[in-house]
Amino acid sequence: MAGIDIEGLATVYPNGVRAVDGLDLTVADGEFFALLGPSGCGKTTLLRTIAGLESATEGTVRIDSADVTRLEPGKRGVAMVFQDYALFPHMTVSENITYPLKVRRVAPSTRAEVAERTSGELSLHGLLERRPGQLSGGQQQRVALARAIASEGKVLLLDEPLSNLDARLRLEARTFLKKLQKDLGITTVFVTHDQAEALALADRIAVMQDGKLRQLGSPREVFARPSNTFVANFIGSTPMNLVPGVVSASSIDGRPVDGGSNGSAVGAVSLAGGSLPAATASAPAGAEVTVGIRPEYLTLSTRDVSGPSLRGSVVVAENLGTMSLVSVDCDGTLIGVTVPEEDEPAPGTPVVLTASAQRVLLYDKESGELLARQPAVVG
Amino acid sequence: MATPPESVPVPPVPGRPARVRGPAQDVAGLGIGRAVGFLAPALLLIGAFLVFPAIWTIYIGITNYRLTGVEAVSPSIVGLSNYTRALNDALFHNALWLTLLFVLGSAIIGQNILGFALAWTMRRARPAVRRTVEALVLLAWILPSTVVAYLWIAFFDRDTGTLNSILGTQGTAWLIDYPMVCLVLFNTWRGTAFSMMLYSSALQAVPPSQLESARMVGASGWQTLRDIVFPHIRGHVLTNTLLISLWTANDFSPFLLTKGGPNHESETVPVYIYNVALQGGELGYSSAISFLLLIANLLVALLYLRLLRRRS
Amino acid sequence: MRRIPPLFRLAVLGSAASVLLTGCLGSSDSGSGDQDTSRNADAKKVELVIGANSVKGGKNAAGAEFTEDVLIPKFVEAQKAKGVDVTVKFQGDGSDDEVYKQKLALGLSNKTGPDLINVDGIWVGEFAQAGYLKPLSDTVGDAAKVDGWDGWKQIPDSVQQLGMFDGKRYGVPGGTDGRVLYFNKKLFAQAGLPADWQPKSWDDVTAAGQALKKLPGVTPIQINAGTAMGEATTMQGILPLLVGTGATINADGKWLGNTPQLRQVLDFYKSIYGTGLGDPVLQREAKGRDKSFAQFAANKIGILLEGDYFWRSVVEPKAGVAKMADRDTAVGYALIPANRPGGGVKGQDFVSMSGGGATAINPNTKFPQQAWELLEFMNSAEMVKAGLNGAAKITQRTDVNAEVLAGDPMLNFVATKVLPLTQYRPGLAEYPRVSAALQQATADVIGGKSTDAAAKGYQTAVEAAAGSKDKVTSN
Amino acid sequence: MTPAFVVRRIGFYTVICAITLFFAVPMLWIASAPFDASPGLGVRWPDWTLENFRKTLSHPYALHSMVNSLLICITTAVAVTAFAALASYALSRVRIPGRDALLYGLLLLSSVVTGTAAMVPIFVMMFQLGLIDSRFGVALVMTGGLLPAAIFILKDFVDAVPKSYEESARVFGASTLQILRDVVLPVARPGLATILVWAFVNSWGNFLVPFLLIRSIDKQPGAVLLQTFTDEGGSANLSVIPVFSLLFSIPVVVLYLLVNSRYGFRFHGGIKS
Repeated sequence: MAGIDIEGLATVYPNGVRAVDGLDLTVADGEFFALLGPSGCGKTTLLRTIAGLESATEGTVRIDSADVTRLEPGKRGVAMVFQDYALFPHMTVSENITYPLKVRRVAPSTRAEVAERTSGELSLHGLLERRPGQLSGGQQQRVALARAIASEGKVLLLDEPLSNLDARLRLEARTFLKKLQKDLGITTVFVTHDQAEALALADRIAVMQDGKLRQLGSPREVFARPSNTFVANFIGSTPMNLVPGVVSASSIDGRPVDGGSNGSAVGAVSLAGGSLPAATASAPAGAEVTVGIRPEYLTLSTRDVSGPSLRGSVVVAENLGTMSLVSVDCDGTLIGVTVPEEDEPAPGTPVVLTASAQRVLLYDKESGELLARQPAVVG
Repeated sequence: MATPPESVPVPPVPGRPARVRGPAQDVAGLGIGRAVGFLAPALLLIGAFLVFPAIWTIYIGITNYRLTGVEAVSPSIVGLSNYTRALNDALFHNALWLTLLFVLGSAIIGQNILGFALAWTMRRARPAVRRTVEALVLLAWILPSTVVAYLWIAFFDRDTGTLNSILGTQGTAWLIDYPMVCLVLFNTWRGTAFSMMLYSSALQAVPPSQLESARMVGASGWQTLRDIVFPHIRGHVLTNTLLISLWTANDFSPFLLTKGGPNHESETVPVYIYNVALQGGELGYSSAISFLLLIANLLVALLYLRLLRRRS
Repeated sequence: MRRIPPLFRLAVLGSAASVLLTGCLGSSDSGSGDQDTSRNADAKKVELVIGANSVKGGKNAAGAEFTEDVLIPKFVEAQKAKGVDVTVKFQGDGSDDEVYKQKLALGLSNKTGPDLINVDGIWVGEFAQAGYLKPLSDTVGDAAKVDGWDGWKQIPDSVQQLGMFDGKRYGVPGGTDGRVLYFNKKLFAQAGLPADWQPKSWDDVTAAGQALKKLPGVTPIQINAGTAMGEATTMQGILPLLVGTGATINADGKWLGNTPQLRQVLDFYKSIYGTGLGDPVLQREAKGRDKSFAQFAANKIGILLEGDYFWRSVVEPKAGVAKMADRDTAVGYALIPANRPGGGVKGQDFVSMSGGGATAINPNTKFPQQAWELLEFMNSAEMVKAGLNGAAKITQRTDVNAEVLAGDPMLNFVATKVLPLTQYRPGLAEYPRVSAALQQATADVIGGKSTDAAAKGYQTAVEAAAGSKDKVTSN
Repeated sequence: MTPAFVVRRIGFYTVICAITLFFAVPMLWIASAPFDASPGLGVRWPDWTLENFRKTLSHPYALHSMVNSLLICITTAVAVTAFAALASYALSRVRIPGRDALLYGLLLLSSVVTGTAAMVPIFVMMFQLGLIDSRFGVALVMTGGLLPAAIFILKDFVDAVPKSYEESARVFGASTLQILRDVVLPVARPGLATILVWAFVNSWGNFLVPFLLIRSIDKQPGAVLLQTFTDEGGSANLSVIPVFSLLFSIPVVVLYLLVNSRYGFRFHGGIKS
């Protein structure tokens, strides 16, 4: 198996659009790697450039240390599953699965064995003689996967593998896919615009925007510490609160509020008519910042609390299943916060919001980049 | 079990700046060289049997060439006099006008509307009904034109014709008294299949949800067509209208029915070109008119392009 | 490979083509003038092709059958006796004359085509002008041989005109025909008209028409008009009337323009179709002539101007298109009168028009001598008679006519009474357009235009056809 | 069921019936006249006979001409389909410089009337190539005439085939030839079949080209022969024409039915620019 090294890669379309714009990336051997971003961010182009379906304008792509930048797609040792699966409608499932082998002139008997085995791995028993048109969406997806696996590529590329499935099936397929990847241990790169999918499946995620890499990290990292407001906005099923604020004090009462175990300075930032504790090492007092805090990391209380907090009244509460997303009007700014469903307050209730300092992220007001460069607290 | 092919590192190509030459850009790895090769046989045949004769036609359009007589041996260049003659030729004006009527009546209105109506109504008709109607419409389209001409001559016949039997109007010489109406009917009958098929596939692209929401808000059938369906198939309508207009304007089959008669009353431009060339033997003049028709085609196509651009 | 835009390639192809295409327009080398006329004269193996617009099972089937089944085997046999191995093929077509003509012209202009070519008499001139055909004596090379053929003596001079242009023989005429006024004796009896009717003037014709008009459901007079019938209008309508005014369509190298004679003809048309004597709708139908046949056979037309073909093949009781079982008693025929006695061309009281084909030799033939032999053979009394296959028909040869027409009073009438009066159309390249202009003029008057307006339009059209005003007479 | 609904239904079926009649009635002639003892121009309940068939089948060239028609039109249809497929694929998938101009040029050419005058250079060319009196030559000329429209229509089909099929095969290492043979060709089959029928139908009725380029009557196709069916008087021979028209229509209809039942006969449409 093999890793992928991408250096200074750019893919420019004939119309001048730089779909991939000077990218460096390394995918480790056996890693399950997600390319995440909104549509048009260049993630699919990047995948297709790795596959060789688009040709790189600049930079290199290496698979298993070999430079494949200028190789034909078929010679790169990659397997790919397309968003629409691209199952050949005139071939049976079995013919579809073994087409990559047929291309390489593998003997029919061997092909039959592979079809039998692969279909077993992917629970496609009894469907081998059907045609793609007679299969359900989930079955089609598994046939496409089976075909990719049967081709024995060193790297598996998946373009939006779950987007063509309905919601319920998607969860099932997600679990299936993750297990399959772990079982096979094949280096896998997949493209998705669904952050939840990326968080759930990937070992590491590359978040892209406008052809550039915006953040690279484990699902936890990109969730808990988005390195810029773009990623902050994009990741998470409930949107992160991003509110203008001012660093009001470099410390509170001269001591760390809590969790300041690494010794970084903890100060406060004032926003929305109140203030919250924050790691302010990289921001002097009086600096204008964008304060980012996930609704999940805010604590809601109906009683008064000491220390930096936000005060407001409940506007509306949305049920998220076991949790509720409560919108609180804090001095004209709406702040979202999640609470267990049994704690859901009635609209109009005055509430107090608090958070721990390392959950409160400060972003540069202009560039939107994360200010505090301290290492992540979570691990 | 075969092993995947080894990746071979490729040494960088020296002296090639910015753009690195990768695998072929197109989806099948054809490359421009082979693509041109794919085009070559078709272009060769088109060049030999359409472009070359067309250029030749343009050339003899400025001569007084004839197939027989003195001008056959020594044709002389007469400049643009064939064109100035066309501008003052009442019969050519007549032919242009009739062609316009023919295109307007049979293509733009007849085939277009009937074709769309069929495509629209047959969507939800019972399969048996749909198959029967579609088969008939298509049959009218695929029968050889020589055969079709006999069918319609029989249909319109003055004495024993089917139309007269149906209407009880024995003795009405439809092809003589109403030649253009007959031709419009005939060509609508003949060509509706194309529009029907094209619109059928176009209508499949209209999201059913939008049609349903139109019904929910109580839009009438016409409002639904205008507000929901038409915007979706506007491109198809344009393409279809262009194609059938061009085909109809250049259609020679009116000749088989009326030979342009009576007294030039159904002599559309292609029929006029034929009559000038064959009956009159004036290949030079007929070529000049052919070229004028080609220019008219070009103008229509350009207009179409403009309309299509405005859409996007 | 270097990228060459396809459009550029097209342009190259196009410019190459335009060099080529100048070669398509009439070459200055006008044929085989410099070829050795005695080429292959002694060949022992000879191949000849006869081309005609006739085909078995279709158009003019009888002609094709005769050529393939009788003429060719007999000729091959005769040549075999002389030790020559001849293969003769028949290349039959069966389409509209204009299309057939185009096909011949395409072949001839490329110096190919059948060795013996059947052409309409009126094409001889334009084919000769184009250099497609040569005088027979040039092609065969031996004037004495051609002019010395004894067959010429049997072909009346007026009929020989069919194969001639500029006083030279380009082909040997086939059969000919003549035009008369047919009338339905049954209708005449009902209208109180005589069974041996012979009008002396146009007024006599209209008078008979007025009498017939009283019969219900009867079209009194059918004289072809309009553009739909094409040449049938000219031959069975305008020209027989025109020669009845003393004029011919082309005289002394000039075409007849807007003249009193032409206006008389147009006035006559107007008097027939404007007063309900004729059926103006029939004139406009593409199949109007066939309809007129059927109506005559159904006793619905009183008087019809037609050629002898109408007698032989249309109302013929057994095999006609519109059979009339009682043809011999019910159909009368009369000479076409001039507009007034003595008013016809050459001061004649009665007039007619004739037409017919001729067979010419392709100047590019490989075997000019053998082609001439075949042409002679084809027009020998024996073959001409055989070609009739028992039918009565007016042939080019007087000796054959005398023999075969004896039993048919009508055809005998044409051969003896009409042919001496008859006129032929000029075989000039401009003729088809002049003819079209004439048809147009009749269409105009029937359509309601005044005679003067129609005649003026005709004048313009003829000038355009002739190429200059000087070539048209008008007053 | 509301009354309005019933009225609408009745109206709907009335319109359908009217349209059906409009398309069906003119065709009745070819269904009745061939079997009528005295066929005329007009539809009536035939005076049943098969005599016309006997006459037509014993015609010296009738069956021959059908074979010629088949030879010419199958060659034409196959050539048009093959060349148009290659060209439209290249045009659809490869960004050839000047592609759009070429496409619109083709569109214009698809309707251009070169007409009678154009037959002169074509004749000269075929004569120089030695292809006069050759059925192959006729097929070649017809192919050239039908190609532009065929390419145009077929390109629409190819445009509608998802590119991922080819990309997928390519990623699995298939060569261009393998992609075309294993994936593109089978997927494009309905479009190719449609073009095949279209080209066949269009060449089947062509009269002028074979007439002028073929000399021997025994090589002429049915469309030419149909024009020669006149009786001695030069009028249309109605005992042969209806039967021959019927026989002449059969191959076209059969081919259509075959293709339609296998692939569905249809067009896409809409020029994607």
